[in-house]
Amino acid sequence: MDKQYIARGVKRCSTARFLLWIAPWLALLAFGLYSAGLCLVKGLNQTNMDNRFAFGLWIFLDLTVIALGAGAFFTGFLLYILKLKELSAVINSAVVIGLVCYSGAIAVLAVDVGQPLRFWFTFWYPNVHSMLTEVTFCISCYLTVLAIEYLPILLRNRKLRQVPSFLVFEHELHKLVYVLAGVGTFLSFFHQGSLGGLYGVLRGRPFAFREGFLVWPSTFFLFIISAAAVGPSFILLTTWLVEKISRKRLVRPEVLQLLGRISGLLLAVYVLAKTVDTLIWINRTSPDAGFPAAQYYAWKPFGTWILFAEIVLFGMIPALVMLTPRLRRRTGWLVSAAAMACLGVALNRFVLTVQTLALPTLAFDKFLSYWPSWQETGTFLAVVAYGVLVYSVSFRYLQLFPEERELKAEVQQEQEELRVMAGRY
Amino acid sequence: MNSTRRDLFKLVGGSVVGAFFTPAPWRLIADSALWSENWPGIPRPARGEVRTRFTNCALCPAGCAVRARCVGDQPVALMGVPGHPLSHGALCPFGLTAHHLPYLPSRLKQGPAKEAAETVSAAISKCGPSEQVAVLDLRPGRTASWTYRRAMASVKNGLYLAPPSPLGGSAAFDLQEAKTVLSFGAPLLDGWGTPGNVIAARENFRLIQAEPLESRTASLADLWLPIRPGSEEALAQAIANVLADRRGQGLGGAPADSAGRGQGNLAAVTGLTEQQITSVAEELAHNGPALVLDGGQAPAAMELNRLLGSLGRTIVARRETPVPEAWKKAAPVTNLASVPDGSIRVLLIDESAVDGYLPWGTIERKLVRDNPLVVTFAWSRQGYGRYAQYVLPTAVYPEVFDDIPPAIDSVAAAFRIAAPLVAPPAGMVNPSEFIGGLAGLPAKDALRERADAIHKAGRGTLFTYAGAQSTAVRDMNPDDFWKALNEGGCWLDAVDESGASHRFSWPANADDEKRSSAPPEDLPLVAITCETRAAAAPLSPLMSKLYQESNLRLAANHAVLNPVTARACGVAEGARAILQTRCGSAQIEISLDSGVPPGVVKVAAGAGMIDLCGGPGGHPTRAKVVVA
Amino acid sequence: MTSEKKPGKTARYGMMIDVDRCTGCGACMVACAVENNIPPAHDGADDRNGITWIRVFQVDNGQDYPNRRSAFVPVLCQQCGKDAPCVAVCPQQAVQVDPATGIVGQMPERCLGCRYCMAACPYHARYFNWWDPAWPAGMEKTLNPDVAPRMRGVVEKCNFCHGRWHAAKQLAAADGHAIEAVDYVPACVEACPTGAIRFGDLNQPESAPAQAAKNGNCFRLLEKIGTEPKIYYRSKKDWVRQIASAPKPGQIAPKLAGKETSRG
Amino acid sequence: MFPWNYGFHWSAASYIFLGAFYTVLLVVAATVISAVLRSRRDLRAHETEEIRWHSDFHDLPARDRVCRHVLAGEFARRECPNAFDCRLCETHARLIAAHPPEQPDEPEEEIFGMSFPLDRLYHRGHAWARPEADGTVTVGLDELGGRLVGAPDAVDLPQPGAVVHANGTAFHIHKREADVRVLSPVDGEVVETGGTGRGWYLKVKPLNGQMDMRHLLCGAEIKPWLMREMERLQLALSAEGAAPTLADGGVPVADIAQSYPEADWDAVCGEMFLEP
Repeated sequence: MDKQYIARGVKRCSTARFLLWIAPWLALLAFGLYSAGLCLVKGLNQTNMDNRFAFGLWIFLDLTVIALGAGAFFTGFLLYILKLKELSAVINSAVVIGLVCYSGAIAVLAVDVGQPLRFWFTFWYPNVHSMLTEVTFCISCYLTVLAIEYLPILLRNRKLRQVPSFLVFEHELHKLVYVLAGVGTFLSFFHQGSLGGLYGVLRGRPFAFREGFLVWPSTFFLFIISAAAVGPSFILLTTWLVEKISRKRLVRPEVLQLLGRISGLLLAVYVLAKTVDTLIWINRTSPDAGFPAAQYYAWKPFGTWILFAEIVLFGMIPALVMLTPRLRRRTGWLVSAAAMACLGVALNRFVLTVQTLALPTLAFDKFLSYWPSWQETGTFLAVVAYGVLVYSVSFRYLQLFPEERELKAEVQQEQEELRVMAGRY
Repeated sequence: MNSTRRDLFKLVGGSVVGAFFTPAPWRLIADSALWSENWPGIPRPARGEVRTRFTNCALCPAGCAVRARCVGDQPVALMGVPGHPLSHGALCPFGLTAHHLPYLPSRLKQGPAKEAAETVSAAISKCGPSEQVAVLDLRPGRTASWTYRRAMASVKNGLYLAPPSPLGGSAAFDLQEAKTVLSFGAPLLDGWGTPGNVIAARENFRLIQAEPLESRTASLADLWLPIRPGSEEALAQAIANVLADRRGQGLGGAPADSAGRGQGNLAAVTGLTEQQITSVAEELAHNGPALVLDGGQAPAAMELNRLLGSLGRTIVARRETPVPEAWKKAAPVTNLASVPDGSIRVLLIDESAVDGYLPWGTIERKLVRDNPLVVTFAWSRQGYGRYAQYVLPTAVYPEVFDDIPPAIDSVAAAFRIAAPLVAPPAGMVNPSEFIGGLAGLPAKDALRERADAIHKAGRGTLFTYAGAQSTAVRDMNPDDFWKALNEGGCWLDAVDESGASHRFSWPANADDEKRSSAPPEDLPLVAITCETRAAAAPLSPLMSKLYQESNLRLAANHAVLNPVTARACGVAEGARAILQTRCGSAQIEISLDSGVPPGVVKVAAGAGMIDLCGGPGGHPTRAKVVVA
Repeated sequence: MTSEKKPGKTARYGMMIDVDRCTGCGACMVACAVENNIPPAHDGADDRNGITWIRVFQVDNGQDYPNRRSAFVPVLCQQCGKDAPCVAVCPQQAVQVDPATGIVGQMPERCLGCRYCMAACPYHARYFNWWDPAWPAGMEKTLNPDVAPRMRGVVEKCNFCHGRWHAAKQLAAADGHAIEAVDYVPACVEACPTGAIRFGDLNQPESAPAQAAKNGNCFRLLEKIGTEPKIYYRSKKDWVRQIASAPKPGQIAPKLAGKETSRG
Repeated sequence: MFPWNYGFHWSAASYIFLGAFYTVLLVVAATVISAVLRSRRDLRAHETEEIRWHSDFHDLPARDRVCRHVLAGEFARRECPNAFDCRLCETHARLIAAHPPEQPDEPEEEIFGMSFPLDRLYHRGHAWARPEADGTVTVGLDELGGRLVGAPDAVDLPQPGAVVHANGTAFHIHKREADVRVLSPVDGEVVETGGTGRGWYLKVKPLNGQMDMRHLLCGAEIKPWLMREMERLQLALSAEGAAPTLADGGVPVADIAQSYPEADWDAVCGEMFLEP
């Protein structure tokens, strides 16, 4: 059995149960890889994208997943640069999530482009004015960084540690990890931004087009803030999920609350900025391009409700919840607020990708609808399955939550005391 | 053990690092780029000397002049010939892509020519006294047509059939003369006559289009009269009445009386207001010379022309293109409509040159009941081949070597040859040689003989495309004349000083089948066919740009309904449905458009669809749409 | 090599399209396909994933029968004259404006197929090769030798028949003068039977587009976006000139919506 | 990004962009390379054992890292900053100087029915070190440690001539699923190896004449330390789901492992032998 690979003193389910848990995800992954293979071999005609819906589910997935993965860089930034020591309890988990999100996103991008063999052209003939170039460079660099940050976590595995060179290398690398955290922060800052810029610069799409600062449209900054806001929320969410699924205490509630507080704070800032930006856009940017903003929301089903949901329902409300200490202390509130924040950002990315393309630009255009093909959906699911698998394996064999063992002992102690008291009376 | 494993790691790591210092990985990357650039399976266009050759398009009677850009002998692009007296440099999308036709997958490669010949001659010899042997020529007036007529003249019970034509072939519409044109659904700007000629004349006349649908012509007309389907007769009638009243005298036996319908009723039938009709009539009368065209060749339109005095002014007689004296002993041109039903035993259909596709029903009627023999000459099975015992493969433009008779709007007689740009494949049957062979006529050099005859007549001029210049025929010797014709030249008759062209009288054999009373209104909808140009034969796959990759033209087996009508029929956008008429039924795909009048189903004319709904014009077919 | 400079004076090629003359016959579309070796439609293709560098749209005044009036509007790459949306966004410089001609060029052999430029183009003038290009057996003989067919997975668009421009340039270079207007005309312009499409150099005041720029009946699509298109349209009908502006909200096109449901 | 590519032209943007990109690459590469170099240096310098102990110590729960002077009651609570190596600790030196540990009179100490002879010094990883007359030091497992592993399934000892480091691995003991590494109390070169039967495991010759054993527990410190150890054991056992019977501080049986078959023995031993 795999006991000697599992860290000492932590409880993990039996190998059989573990296999049982990953089996369905493996199946999903296999299916996804098959559909992705179809798209690669037969071409993108396997998807339901077309000349008008040039981007579809996949780009939406990329934007969302990378926003959620922002927890990795932001937690690293808070821990190693701003020295918020409490966060060391979740940093490993954050790194794994980041790794999963980014590698998944890149994998999907590789399927999404028509000529994957030419991926290196972007590095060979980069157009430095293109937001996509910025994205490509930063994401590929940051993925490398994440991989390196993942190494120490991997090498701390009980078995691998016994190899002296691994042990030593892990030790030395860990000493330098703050450098990587710094670099990661820099990179993430830019690619989160340029992902936003991706649509903000489209002057041909007045629905997405935004004015901005220097070469960067306002969406550049909005994306950075929203990503930083939702990253901790997502970590909070996943940690809570893992605790529920594995039925263990993994981190102290204070840590989750801290995450919530940070998330709420940034979310509030984001909502404010987003509101200002929207007002400017409605009253100046869009009309100047000859598009009265009101009409975007006249094309059903994308009514103004979507704006409301984006800013108020999934923005302001969770922000307030996470900023209210009393509510924050209630796990239910905290977690659902985090979930709403994540949904809000996902919705924002959806609006920017899908609604932008669905809206007509020419007088004789039609409002278009688009529904992904099963191949697209399969590839999408493959990323999800891949994420779950990597995380599950990491959780089982690596120490994603350093405090786990201590917390376990404490829990035992509490039960012990209870038992003793029960014995007394 | 441990050390060996370590060595293994070292070896692997070392070789990985080392590999980057070899050219291999870089070479691989570069190759991947090259490979992605010349993707396997992508055809390489053949290179070669680029030449320009000329011919005339044989797809339709317009016979537009064509400038072919050839690589070696292979045409890679077809364009019009600017400055051409008839086609004025215009070429329609069908003509632009015609050089693809020889390579269509649906093209016929071989057929049982020999067996067919024997069967036919056997059948002819077995013909009863009342049974006919007929040739149906879908493009009369060609040299080949003369061959058929000569052959039929010498064959027992021979009959030469031509589809009904508006002016009986001996007259032309003179658009240049017209100031006001009233068109009863004639597709004037969508392939009617010689497109280039129509466009050139378009500046000078005002176009009034009376048509149920907003066709391309209607949308570009100066005035569109959205009349009820099938009310062309009534409108013509009403206008005639107005004109008659202006003259202060009823016409002798004015149809108004015979039909017994007052002006009000007529207006109601057309769906227009009396005032509208009156103003149109006024305009026709005042802003002359006027010309009335009719897609369905309704005699009422001709009545109008007579009333408006168009005959001899905008409708003029056209001299016959000279033919050798020896050919004059030929079977007369018989209108298919006027043949008694069930009388044809052997029918040979020449589909190699098609002007319009006749519904099979109108032909089938004429065949004898007990196994008639139908042989068709075609380059695809899409036409009558579906009903014939034998389909004999013919060359297709730009392989054909054939002449094109003058179009309906060419005032002067003309003679031009579709000189082959590419050689036809082996095993093709030449219809005129086949049919001529039945009567022992040598048809091989017919074209040359005709050319010589024209040259002998000495009239007119020859327009050559290379230099875009005209030469009087009498200044050329026969061989140069012939040579020039084969390099895409066009002989144009001289204007007839005798003024005979103005002594145009209504052709006697005006078909009267259209007079048949309107069909019973048993089915709820009216089917109107459009895109009839696509019906005759398969199209270049590149036409998908118009029919499939854009919705510019209505694709075959697609139908458009008004949303209201669709709701009544219980069909939705994109739904598959069945179109039923009295002639049968077919699968259609529905799309909705509130620009289509309620109660009308607009269908695209594939060959099958025409068999179903009848050709363009004439009485619209009643139809019914049911959910598939 | 770096960006090369063309000899001789530079041009700004543009078009003037007279909507009132366009009969919607589609000659321009097929002529374009023939000239540029655009493959015929694949089985699954429809008007949303086909390739038509120039596409004639049927536009109408939005009314029902019998008040419906239609017009035909050929739409091709508008050859934006000022910060063209597609140029800046391409991550690998596969889209570049030729300073000598002002033509926005697409380099298929450098295109990654990310389709960012398609999302950027408000005129939907860019087309993606969703399928491998395929011609019926034998028909590849009819391909134009001056234009290389594109491979699957790359974006392409109208380049004012670059092959023809190149030929004209060589012709001009041979007898050492600038390109003559007669020598260089895109296929759609040559093919248009009604002469509705006129081509010319905006730098030459007598050229059709240059004239159009001054004509009151002329308009360009979405001028307010500020991309300075070099394609001018002309119509005497007011409702036709409306198509220059942004779309009016309202009906979801039943055609496309229906197609979607069948797709989804 | 290379000037020889078609369509390349230098611009401020490309300077900034490419500059930033290459800087990032450089930094990342430099970080990794320096990590590699440093680890090679460490390996060369045989600091593996020290690094291992330090990272282990870092991983120990806070309550296991308390300073020995907390055991002696000199501090309320203090965490050992030197990974149990008091030789470097000036606090320790000061406190020892203040009042040197008094030696209890009787040589044999009985604690919870386990004998902890005072002729030897004890390491907190339950190994003892006894200076011999010949200047060598004998290393063995104390009685609690002995009872934890009971009769070991296997023991692997270093070869004579091998060098052991204080707080480094001395030898491994396998018991049930547990694989325990016993920390060496002293630095030195192994001259002879014993075994379970002989009551000791290693004889170690000091590397440089005098053996420094200030970091080991001796005399009066032993009892409070051991009491704390019993608490830890009890906690560990209960944490590993064994019904605790030591609550009353009763005498642990000779072979604890046998008497708690249901306990995760690996975890218990890890806890007690300071190997997280």
